[in-house]
Amino acid sequence: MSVMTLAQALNSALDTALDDPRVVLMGEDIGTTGGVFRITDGLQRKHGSERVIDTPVAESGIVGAAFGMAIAGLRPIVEIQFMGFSYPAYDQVISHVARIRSRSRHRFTAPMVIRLPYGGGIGASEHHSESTEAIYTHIPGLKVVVASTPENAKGLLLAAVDDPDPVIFLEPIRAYRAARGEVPDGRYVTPIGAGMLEQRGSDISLISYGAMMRETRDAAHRLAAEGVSAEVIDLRSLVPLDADMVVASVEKTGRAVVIHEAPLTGGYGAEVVALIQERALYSLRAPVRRVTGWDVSVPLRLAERHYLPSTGRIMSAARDVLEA
Amino acid sequence: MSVMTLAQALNSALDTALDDPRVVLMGEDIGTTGGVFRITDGLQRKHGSERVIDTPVAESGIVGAAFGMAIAGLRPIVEIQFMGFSYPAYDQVISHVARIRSRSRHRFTAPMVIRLPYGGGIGASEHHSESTEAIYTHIPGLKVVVASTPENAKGLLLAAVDDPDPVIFLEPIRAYRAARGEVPDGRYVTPIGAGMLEQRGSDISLISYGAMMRETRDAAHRLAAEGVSAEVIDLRSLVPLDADMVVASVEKTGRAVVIHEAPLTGGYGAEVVALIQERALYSLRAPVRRVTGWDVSVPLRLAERHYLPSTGRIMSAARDVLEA
Amino acid sequence: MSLEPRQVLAADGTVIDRREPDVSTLATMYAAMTEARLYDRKASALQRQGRLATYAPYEGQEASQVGAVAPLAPEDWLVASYRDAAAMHLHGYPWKNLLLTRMGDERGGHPPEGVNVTPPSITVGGHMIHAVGIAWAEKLKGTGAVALTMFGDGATSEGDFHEAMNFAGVYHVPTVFFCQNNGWAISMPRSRQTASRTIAQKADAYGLPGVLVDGNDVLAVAEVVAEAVDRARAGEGPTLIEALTYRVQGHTTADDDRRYRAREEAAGWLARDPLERVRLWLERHGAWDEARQSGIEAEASRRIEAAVAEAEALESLSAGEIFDAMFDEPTAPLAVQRHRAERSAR
Amino acid sequence: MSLEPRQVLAADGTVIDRREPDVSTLATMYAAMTEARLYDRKASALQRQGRLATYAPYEGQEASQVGAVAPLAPEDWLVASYRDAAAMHLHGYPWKNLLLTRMGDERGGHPPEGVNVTPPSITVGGHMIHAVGIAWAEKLKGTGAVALTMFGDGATSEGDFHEAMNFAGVYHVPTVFFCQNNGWAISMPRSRQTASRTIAQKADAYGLPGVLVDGNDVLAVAEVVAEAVDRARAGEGPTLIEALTYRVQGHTTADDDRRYRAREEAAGWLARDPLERVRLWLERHGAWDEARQSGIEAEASRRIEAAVAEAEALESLSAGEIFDAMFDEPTAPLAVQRHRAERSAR
Ligand SMILES: Cc1ncc(C[n+]2csc(CCOP(=O)(O)OP(=O)(O)O)c2C)c(N)n1
Ligand SMILES: Cc1ncc(C[n+]2csc(CCOP(=O)(O)OP(=O)(O)O)c2C)c(N)n1
Ligand SMILES: [Mg+2]
Ligand SMILES: [Mg+2]
Repeated sequence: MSVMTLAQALNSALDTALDDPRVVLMGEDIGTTGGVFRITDGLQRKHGSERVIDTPVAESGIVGAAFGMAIAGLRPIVEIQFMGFSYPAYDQVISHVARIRSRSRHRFTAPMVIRLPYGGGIGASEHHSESTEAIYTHIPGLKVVVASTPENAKGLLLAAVDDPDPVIFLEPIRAYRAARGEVPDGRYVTPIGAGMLEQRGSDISLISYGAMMRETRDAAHRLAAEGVSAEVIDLRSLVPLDADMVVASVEKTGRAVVIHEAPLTGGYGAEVVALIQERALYSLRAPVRRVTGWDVSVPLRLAERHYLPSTGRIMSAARDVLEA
Repeated sequence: MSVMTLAQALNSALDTALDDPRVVLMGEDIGTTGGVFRITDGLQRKHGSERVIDTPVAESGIVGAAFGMAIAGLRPIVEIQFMGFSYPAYDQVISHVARIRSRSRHRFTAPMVIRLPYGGGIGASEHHSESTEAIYTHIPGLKVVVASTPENAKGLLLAAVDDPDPVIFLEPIRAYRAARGEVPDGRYVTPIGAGMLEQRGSDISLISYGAMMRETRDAAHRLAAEGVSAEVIDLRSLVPLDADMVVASVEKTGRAVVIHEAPLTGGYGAEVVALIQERALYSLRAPVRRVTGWDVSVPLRLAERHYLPSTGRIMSAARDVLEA
Repeated sequence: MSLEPRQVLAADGTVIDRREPDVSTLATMYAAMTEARLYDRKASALQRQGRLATYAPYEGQEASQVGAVAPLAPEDWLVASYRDAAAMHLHGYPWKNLLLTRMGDERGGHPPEGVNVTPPSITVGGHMIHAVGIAWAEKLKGTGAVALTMFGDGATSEGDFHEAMNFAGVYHVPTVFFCQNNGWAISMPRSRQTASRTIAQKADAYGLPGVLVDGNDVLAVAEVVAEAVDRARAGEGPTLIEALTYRVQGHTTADDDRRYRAREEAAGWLARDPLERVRLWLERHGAWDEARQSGIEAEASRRIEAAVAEAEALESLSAGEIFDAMFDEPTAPLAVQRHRAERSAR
Repeated sequence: MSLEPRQVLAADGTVIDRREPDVSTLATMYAAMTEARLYDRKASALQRQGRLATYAPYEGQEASQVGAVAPLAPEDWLVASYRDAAAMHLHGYPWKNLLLTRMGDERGGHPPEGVNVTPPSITVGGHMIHAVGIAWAEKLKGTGAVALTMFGDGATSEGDFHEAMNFAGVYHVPTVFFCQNNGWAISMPRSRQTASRTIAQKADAYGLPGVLVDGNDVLAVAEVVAEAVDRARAGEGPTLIEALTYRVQGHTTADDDRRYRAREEAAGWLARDPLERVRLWLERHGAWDEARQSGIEAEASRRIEAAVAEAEALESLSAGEIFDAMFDEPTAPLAVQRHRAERSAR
């Protein structure tokens, strides 16, 4: 065990993953400079520039080449500099990466990981604060996971590398250095497909993932001070979703708030709400509320605070749900 | 009024739109050959190859160039040959087309239409049966509409061309020739943002759009024979959604089935269900059911029937909801 | 880069400035091209009978396809497109699989183990970079295997072509880029696809050699590919080859090419038929007569018909089976959906 | 295409093989470059003080930016990137707007009406094709306006560069592609970005002329751009220009370039400073002295400081206002969200 930031935990996971000679890392500026967020710091020096590969500025090329490598037996881990730059590679992901197993009926597979630093809260430039997980969770053939703590960041990343299928791996930029915690040494995995019941409660379920877990935990904490017992779920895995955990929680509490920073319309929260109403409608004592980003382009630094769900917004949604 | 197929109605709409000298058409094979579906048949001969432009095979280039034209005052209408080939242009759409108004605070705008033939049911090759509207409905700054009849195809397309903002225009491939009906001559618009209450009913709301309207109407018809009074809504406009129409219907019927052919997880249906439970939970007498494609790559011709929602599946979901 | 396409065998069946080729090599290539043509006709016929969905004929491109693949070793990779059935077959992808895909059965995409041929790319442009990644992996693994990717003139307009060529150049991977310039991309003539005089010259933008070859001359094609493969295997990096050929039929069986091109154009190319010149040469060298022709055709037809029968004998995927190849193991939500789908199929 | 970059004014301030330039032209360019450098320093300083978010300095690239834009007519378009503040300013985009964007205020993206400059592209590669579309529209409208797009060496690796160049070639639109090859894309040196010797030679892949120019020589840059603009305006099509220059600072104020390059490399380039050679020439022609320098700097600083004050005086967007530029008129769902957002901001 060591205390690490989320960024350090990812670095440790990648270093561990590179023990497997099939693993290669690819991305813009990941080598000499260790990536814009230093997640790959020191790895090129340690594992060589043939396995920790600095690439030209060409996201489709990176993902497409990694896909070819995966077909030929390697286990590439791709870093896209920011989620907002993953779109040029969208065709490669949806038309090829996600589909090769089904189109070849298991003959060819793409065991690869695409790491996407995502989300706002650091006052970044345009396109640098995107949270478009919903355009990936809708693609059949992909798994999509989101780290939220140093511990699960390492465990989920190692699970993703082990997975025989392609995994989209979301890393909350805002938590890279802000989240610190105990991280086991060496290799371990956090299973994909299992949510994390972070806190038991009986009055309301607060369901979120990734960067928004901070505000979610915060809200639960402050609601406790008001005498509200909130159950807190970190989904961690969006595809496949731990539906049973979500349903069991809402069956117990009868009330829920789903939180993410992506825009409201068609965000992943809609799927969670749909699931709850399909399987736990009769337990619901009030409409599930979604606390999300708005249907606008993420504002730049000066107005970003109006966009990102705050602890206050979560609390007031929770109060509305509790009072309904 | 003339009786036309949906394909002919679109051709008529484009011909009418070209009366405006700012309108240009762009796409692969839309000129000499009139497009793979013949939607632009005869338009290059009539309006010239400077305004009905055959392009190289480069979707990002097509959309990006059209975007530049729109900024400079034209009104481009782009045809992407199949929705499954729109992904190479996804970055242009999300990073530029959808965003220019907000990033320039109204100084520059992109009044353009992107036409996407979509959906299965014709036993097409891989990638030719996609229904990924959800990756567009989630992007702030876009409007997304879906034609389902010859009449609304023409009216919505003319509305889209008039719209001062970018519109993603979905055309159900399966209905191109199968759907026939009366179409007004000349110019008229079907307003974007307004759903169509196709059939009043009191027992259950069947909510769908596009190609699936056929099975939806069919199911309503056959349910009527069983004594069930189904209300049928054609959403037509996914963004903005006519939320009031949906909510009013479910408040009345207390039961609903949402139908689309896109995969279940994170499909547009999730948003409709989330909306219903947010605004009409207390009216719900049973969980809303989604009848959708499965979370698999659309199967090829021989197994496609196992994938696409059938009238039977809609009816049995409706019966489940009615009996719940 | 020369603007004159490499030629070995002229349209009249005479060898240009060169040692005469080996009879048995050419006889083998002729047999392969003959089988390819028979398959192409059979597939078109099956489509007309409604037994295939659509089909993309390659008539006129047999020399390009056979010549491109002939120099490959079995462990080398082929990453090709919807129109490359002949090449794929020759590198080990069974006719049966090619037919299955065209019938609309996913199992077509599963060639036997050991056959290093990916399922045909249906999207245009996206697959070339896969050949870069594959070749790169083989280079890292030190196997000596190379990857050859086939694509059309239209495909060179996609951004992914550029990124693939650029990566290949930067990382010096053993990839051979083989462009079949058949003059058309559906209804767009090559001249409207790009303003460069040739496709081959695009190689210079990536620091690679570009080669122009007569794509109807199987010997010339095999020769330039062999050189490129040798270079790649020797660690000397990638090559772009442009094979000049012609799409004699419509784009697919669903396309009516009379809408956009004159019949005469095709007529001109038919005179440069890739099979005929080889037949003439073989005949002149005593290695062709009607009887041998019938023998080759009978052999080929037998294999093709057997493949058709096998493909058609297969029962199509059940409702449950469409869920079975999404992941190594079905996820929990998929298992639920599978169950529902099976129920409603009943 | 020549591999020798075009030069007019050598690093020592002497004119090469040419008529001496016009004093007032060069004095104007010198003033513009001086203002550009002051802005660059000011912006970096503001960032260090936390008054800007991040900033991408262009020190060393002033000649490229000023030279690229000098030949444009007011109605011509400029479609540039995050590092091109100097060029954008010179074509009419106010310093205030550039500062606002860097402060994190969307209103920076709204230059005054009549200024044909799009907001800086933050994504790499995607904007070049916009300049193709814009130029194409102007061509269809018959206005005679051209579009110039600026991008880096790294941007040439994106597929969108390829598609933009190819469209420009096919449709012969009046677009000038201006690549500032500053040697680096964040930490990737030009040599690892592409295996082609030059960026300029990539033009040949699209049937366009490619031109190499000393990007630190404002006269040479202005000359090659003027030629390209003239050709474009005369209907002779697009041109690709590669300006060889150097990114003297880190990629942005958030980047530590000591992680990936040696200080000496920058030192070599500093000796080829784009301002110094002009100053030397002006001095030699009696058009520069310390007093004039102070005058230029005082003028420029006044303008820059005024822009800073104006930008900082603006109140940031309210919760409601972030909804106000998504559509021409807010949709019903957005109006609901706006209301909620305002309520929770209270
Ligand atoms: C990304 C994408 N865009 C468009 C299409 C539709 N399409 C199929 S084949 C084709 C033309 C390709 O021409 P070329 O590359 O020359 O190959 P050929 O058909 O001549 O063999 C087009 C546009 C596609 N399959 N994929
Ligand atoms: C699509 C995309 N990918 C990656 C990035 C991250 N990024 C920003 S600038 C840059 C390097 C660009 O280098 P170059 O084009 O040479 O321009 P320069 O910064 O040198 O001016 C990268 C990779 C981006 N902004 N957009
Ligand atoms: Mg072709
Ligand atoms: Mg650069």
